[in-house]
Amino acid sequence: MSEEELRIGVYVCHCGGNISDYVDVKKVVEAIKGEPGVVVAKDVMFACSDSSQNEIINDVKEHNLNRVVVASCSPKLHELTFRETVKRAGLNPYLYYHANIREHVSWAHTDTREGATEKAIRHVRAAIAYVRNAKPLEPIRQKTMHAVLVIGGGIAGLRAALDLSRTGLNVYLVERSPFLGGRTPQLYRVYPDGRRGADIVKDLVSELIRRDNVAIYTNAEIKSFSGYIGNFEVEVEIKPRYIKVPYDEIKEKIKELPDEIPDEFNYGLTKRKVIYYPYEGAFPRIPVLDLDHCSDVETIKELLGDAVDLEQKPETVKLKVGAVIVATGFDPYEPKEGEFGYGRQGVVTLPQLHRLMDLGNGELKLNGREIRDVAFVYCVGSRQKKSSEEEEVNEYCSRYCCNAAMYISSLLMEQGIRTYHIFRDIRTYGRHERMYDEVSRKGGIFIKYNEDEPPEIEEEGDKLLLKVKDLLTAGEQLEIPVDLVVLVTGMVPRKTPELDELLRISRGRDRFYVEVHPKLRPVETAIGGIFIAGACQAPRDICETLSSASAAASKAATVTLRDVIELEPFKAEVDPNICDLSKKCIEICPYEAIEIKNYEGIGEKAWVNKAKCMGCGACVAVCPTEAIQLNGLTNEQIRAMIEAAGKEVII
Amino acid sequence: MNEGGSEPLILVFSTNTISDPGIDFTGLMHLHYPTRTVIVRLPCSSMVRPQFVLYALTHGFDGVFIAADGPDCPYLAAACVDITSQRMAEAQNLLKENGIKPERLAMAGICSVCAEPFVRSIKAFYDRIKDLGKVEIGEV
Amino acid sequence: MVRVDPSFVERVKKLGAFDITACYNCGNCTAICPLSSEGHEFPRKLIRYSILGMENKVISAPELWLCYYCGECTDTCPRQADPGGLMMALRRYAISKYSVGKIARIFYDKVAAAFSWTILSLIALIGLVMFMNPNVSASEMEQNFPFCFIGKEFIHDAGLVLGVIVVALALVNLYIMYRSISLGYSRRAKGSVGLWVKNLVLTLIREVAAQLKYTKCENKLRYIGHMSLFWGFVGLFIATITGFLRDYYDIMIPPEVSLGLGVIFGILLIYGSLYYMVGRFSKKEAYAKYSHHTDWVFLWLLFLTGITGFLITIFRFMGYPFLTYVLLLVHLVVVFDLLITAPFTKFSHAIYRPLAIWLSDTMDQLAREAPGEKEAVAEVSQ
Amino acid sequence: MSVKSWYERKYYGEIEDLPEEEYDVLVIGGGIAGIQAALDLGDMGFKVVLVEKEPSIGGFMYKLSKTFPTMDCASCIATPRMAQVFHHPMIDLLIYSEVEEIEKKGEGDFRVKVLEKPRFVDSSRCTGCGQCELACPVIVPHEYDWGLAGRKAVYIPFDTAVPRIAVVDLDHCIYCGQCERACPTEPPSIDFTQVPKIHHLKVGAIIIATGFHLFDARLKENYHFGEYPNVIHAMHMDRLLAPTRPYHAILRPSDGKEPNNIAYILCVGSRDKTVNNPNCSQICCMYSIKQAQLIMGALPLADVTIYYIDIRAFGKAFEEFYQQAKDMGIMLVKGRVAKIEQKENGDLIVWYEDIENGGKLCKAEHDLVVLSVGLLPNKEIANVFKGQKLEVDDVGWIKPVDENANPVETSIRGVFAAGTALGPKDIPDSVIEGGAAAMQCAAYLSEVRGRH
Repeated sequence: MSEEELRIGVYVCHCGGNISDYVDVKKVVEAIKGEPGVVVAKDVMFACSDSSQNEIINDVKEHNLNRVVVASCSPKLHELTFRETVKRAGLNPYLYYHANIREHVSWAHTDTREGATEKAIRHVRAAIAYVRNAKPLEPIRQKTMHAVLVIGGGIAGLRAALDLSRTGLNVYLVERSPFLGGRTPQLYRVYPDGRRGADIVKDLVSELIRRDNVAIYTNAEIKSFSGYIGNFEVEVEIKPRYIKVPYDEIKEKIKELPDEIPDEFNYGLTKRKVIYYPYEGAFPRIPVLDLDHCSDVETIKELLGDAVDLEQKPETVKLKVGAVIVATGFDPYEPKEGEFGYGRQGVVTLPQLHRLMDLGNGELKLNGREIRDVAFVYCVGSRQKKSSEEEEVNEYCSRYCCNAAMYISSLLMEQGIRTYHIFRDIRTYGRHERMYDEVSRKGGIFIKYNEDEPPEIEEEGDKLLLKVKDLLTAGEQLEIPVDLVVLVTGMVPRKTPELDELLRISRGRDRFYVEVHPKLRPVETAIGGIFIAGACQAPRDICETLSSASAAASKAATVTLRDVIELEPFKAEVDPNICDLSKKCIEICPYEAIEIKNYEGIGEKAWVNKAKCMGCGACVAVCPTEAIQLNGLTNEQIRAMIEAAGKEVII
Repeated sequence: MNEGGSEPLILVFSTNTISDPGIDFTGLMHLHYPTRTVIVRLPCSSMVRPQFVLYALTHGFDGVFIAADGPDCPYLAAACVDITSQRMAEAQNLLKENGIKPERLAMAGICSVCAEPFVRSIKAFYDRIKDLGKVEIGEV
Repeated sequence: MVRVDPSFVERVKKLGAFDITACYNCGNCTAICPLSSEGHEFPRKLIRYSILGMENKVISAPELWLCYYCGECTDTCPRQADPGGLMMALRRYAISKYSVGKIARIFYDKVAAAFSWTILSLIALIGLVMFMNPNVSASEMEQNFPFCFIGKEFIHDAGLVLGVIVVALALVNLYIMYRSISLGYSRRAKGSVGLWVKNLVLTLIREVAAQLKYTKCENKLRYIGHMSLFWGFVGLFIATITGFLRDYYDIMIPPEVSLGLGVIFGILLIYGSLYYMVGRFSKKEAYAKYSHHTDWVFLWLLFLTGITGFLITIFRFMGYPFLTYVLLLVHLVVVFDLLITAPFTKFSHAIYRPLAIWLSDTMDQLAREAPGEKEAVAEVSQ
Repeated sequence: MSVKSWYERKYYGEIEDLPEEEYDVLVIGGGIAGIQAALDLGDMGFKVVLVEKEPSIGGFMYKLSKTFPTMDCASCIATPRMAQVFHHPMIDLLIYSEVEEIEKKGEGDFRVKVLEKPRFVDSSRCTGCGQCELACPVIVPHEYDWGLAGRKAVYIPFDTAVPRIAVVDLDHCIYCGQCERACPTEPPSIDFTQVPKIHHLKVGAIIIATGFHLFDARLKENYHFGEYPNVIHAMHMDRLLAPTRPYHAILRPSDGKEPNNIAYILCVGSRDKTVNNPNCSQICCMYSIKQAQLIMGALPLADVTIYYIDIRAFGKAFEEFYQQAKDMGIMLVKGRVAKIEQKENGDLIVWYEDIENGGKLCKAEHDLVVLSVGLLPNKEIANVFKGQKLEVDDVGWIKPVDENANPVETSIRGVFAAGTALGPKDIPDSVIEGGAAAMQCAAYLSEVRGRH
């Protein structure tokens, strides 16, 4: 290109007076006519009109132009228009520059024609300087895999996997635990329709397993991860279950085993066997042998015979995917011993209440005793006050808890159980306000406590006595005898340090995954092609989780449904011959786009992964040797523009 | 207007998605500011190489104004402010080393509809540069 | 420490406060209320007392009687929890609480009330029949029209006895109420007799005779209706007394005076009771949306008192002795029912309300003079 | 506006019937949710048509000052998105157009009639220079500023409008022709011969993102909105705080004084059965707290008091934002204001019960009262479906057919909803639902077309 003679066409637009009323367009044209390389310099009434565009195309052909500048309105409006025009004329569209002489010049300086004209000349000169140094660029075309990896088999992961597979994409669903469903199957019934959590999961799973383009890996974890948007390479390790047959075949035999381990599915309310299948309908239907807790392998071998295979080894699967959805979910907040009376007999958390109700088939009993009065204490593990810097507290509101507690208390009240609600603010937002209305209308008693004076829970006979100061009744000290205290616990993000490290996605101050931008890109992470869904991003209820899962699936589909993704060519590029490997660019890059690469004959130097580079240019500013530059806006171009614009203007 | 360059000349670095539209908006509102301001747009204010500032101040410009995105930056979000400020500090040191007053460089966050704030800051900066006079190497 | 008692609100709900637990504590009712004032905030405070089962706080609250059920709280309640309905229900509850031996409870229970009213009416009827003059001749009838049929003396004596009983019961009830309400205040604030008397007179003039608080309600027609009812009743009472005075003590009051008073106040009473009956029937205003049977009984008794009295006069002048006698019988039974139960039914608000206002005004004044004392709310033991 | 009412107004003799066009997806509503849905579908390779009834896309968001809880500027987020959708090769826009009728012929086959209202400006020629606006002698209140400022009868909808071209408001036009003479294009872009056009669309799936409207605060009579000049609603305040604000200052309407004691009344038209809206509007607490923080920045000496029932700071980083507001000195009073009285100088007295401080009956004076009005559904869309019923709830929000399985799917298969058409929600949730609806559309289309 550098050998070629520069032949530049410059078009200065009147914009029907919008520019020419305040800028002497003729003078601008005169002033730049003599600039080196300028072959055509014209003023046009409306550059964006069809006739003017055709005029540009004709000039390119007639005068053999190889660079074009249009000086008119803001590039936001017509830069793309003229790039298209130039392309139609047979030129590379990036050999074009758009000078803004309307919004930046004529309209801003309606008070001084002379000054505006001078400024317009500077802007056009800078544009000419830019194109003089411009090189043809091609958009980066990246082949993408038509496959998506979904990490997490809760409802978010299931929903996302189902949505993607329906469009024909291949989906790999990886779940760390041995069974799909996440936290949802532990829920007794969920608002607003009162469906059982397990049924919601069952519906999604049964649809999903029908599909032949979905692979589900349970008891599996991500072991390695590399690549970039469109092309990720992932290794998944599937841990052995040690059991080979479906649950139904060995159901009776499992029953003979002793209860040994607190059942995490029931939050420790019950015990489970070393071979377990958490709940009816769990997928897959094959139980798991919990070898870590198994003290007597021989008995099991004897009892189950061929159904058990202790020789099973972890398997590793290699996947190639175009996008990744992370949906690792949450854990319920576990109150500290003594926090709101936790640890006392009769004090349970909301998730435990769900399990109690489910185990009792809807009837609420604790240790065989009938429950008449239940107190819900809200904001346990949420909206906590920070007392010192080191302390890890949950300052956030967990969003779903008021609604959830309200719904389950309406179920309790249907059974004639009295409910008390010890709250800080009732946040039944949106239509959930109806549940609050219903519960209070039916006789639920609401008492507001001050965060500094939390309720105290004492024992009184075989009942519990809850003592609280009620802000709604002029600070009256109240005593409430109840059978059960339910701590309405919030959500904390599921801890997955290894995964975070592998994927290099970051967490916010609240320890949930952080999106790039809560409004513009609410399901995207800073790493292109990795998306987040559900409660790993923020506390959410089922409905909102499903929405965010579909939204993340949508983003993953925009990447993977196409054969190639076209990325703007404005990416950083390293000249390995100059690079002194200061690594400053690597440190500053927010997208992890710069790596060290061994160049043949040169050795280890920095290298930009263009699929990851977003083109911000932060690396350009820190490079000590100017080895790294931005395509489409090189340092040379910037200097040329500065020089051209800084030259004195003589009108 | 232009009498042998007694008036200062300012280079404004704007950013494609936020502050350049903000300066567009200033025009849309027909708000006036000094004409001796040339606007060069970049993707992000963090791209301003300290050497560019020095280059501008030795090639006809008397001041450099960075219209940054602030925390609205689509690339770096809140980190943009910190990163750009670091570059600013480096640039100011570089200016000092080269005998140029570091006050000739300024930055402000300009949102995409921040017409008034832009006019306010660019006018203030212009006046400041005017008081400093034309660039002279060795002025510090 | 107060032990929460959710059964209390269940009991109150039965008296008409059906939706009150829907309250979400926005405070709109207290702030919109034209009668709520600093130091006497209601109805939200009473909503809380009711929901938490703080019965002692409820019956010691003079605010119950400072409420005239304008209905603005109910009309603007965002949860449609009907705070005005609660205040009314609490008054019903309080009436049964304040009464001697809690007799009034009988009248607030539908079955017991129906039974009691029937018994009372029968007692009255039997009493009247027993004292009926059996061998009265036609000429006597004409001559001593209408009192030859039932002895004047009997009615007079019975009336006096009735009056003494009713007043005595009322005084006892008022004392119970005084005890209840004063529990909400510091007992040390005794004040001078002069202040108490002055405030009593002021209360009687302002809140009994003129019912100034009622004028703060937006609906002025209801104020007129209430005044008609009140003054109609009082006027008829006076008219009756003038008759007695003339007939028994020969005080020379021209019969035209009694007659004139009777007609004027009779019309007022009938208008007033009809106004409320139509209101309660059409259920347009907040206060009328729900009517407890005691509301209806009270209105019917008032209405019947007025209308029968009126018709007696008409028939008497038109010369229909038989109809007159029958109506007289009815009239006397109704008046008996109305008066004998007055301290236990809705009627009793006529005495409780002034007492509450008098007490609270005076005690507030004393509390203001001795600051900090009102805060020292005495513990209530039941 | 229906075709019939265009006829009735007798401005035009005819309606132009256009030939049928085919698209994969129709998105109704060009707000942030609709834009997000269209962009995602376009990026997936579907051909999308986006219908917007106003003369510019953007919906509600572009009117806002900043957005909670990150305090980023609303325009900075909305305008690039608007430009992106406008330039997207797979997305066509029908602006200033309304859906008249939708008929489902079968799965993946909807026939839609869209009325394109005449702009009386040739959009291919108009450059948005605004000369006509300067020339027009008619001034009417500007909807963009909620009537706080004026516009002309021919006007560019707002400064960052997309497309940034003029539109003639015939209701107020006096046919003086000044705009036509002022127009610099040749021939002038102003074109009074335009007629309404009916677009016949054949689409595979539909996304409804028709948004909400604000509760009419006049219905809460005790607040005297529309009667007392200094009782404004929160969207007025948002305009007064925006960088594009009308007066370049926060002034109260009665006398143009800078307010120094501002009250916010929450739950106006929400959580209120007396106005038939038992729902919570979900965003009012937060936008009020946001505005209060912005006021503290703009008027450092001003006092701001928020009267609330419950503060619903439930979303990501909302609680922290709320605590920050408290630390800034914004007063938060639990107690709903029951009534407002006006003093002679225009100041206002609010009556409330200070519930958390002993339940005292209080009166407070403020020089400006802001009503945080709730959100209500735009109900018209439910009426355009022929032969099938779009389920809505008792307030009028579109009802998902199964919230716990697929929250954006409506009662008509192939019709999805997103954003505030489904109920009140904030911007992040609307954007997420836009994406979710796009995904459901894509999956539905793939299925009915047998691709998978």
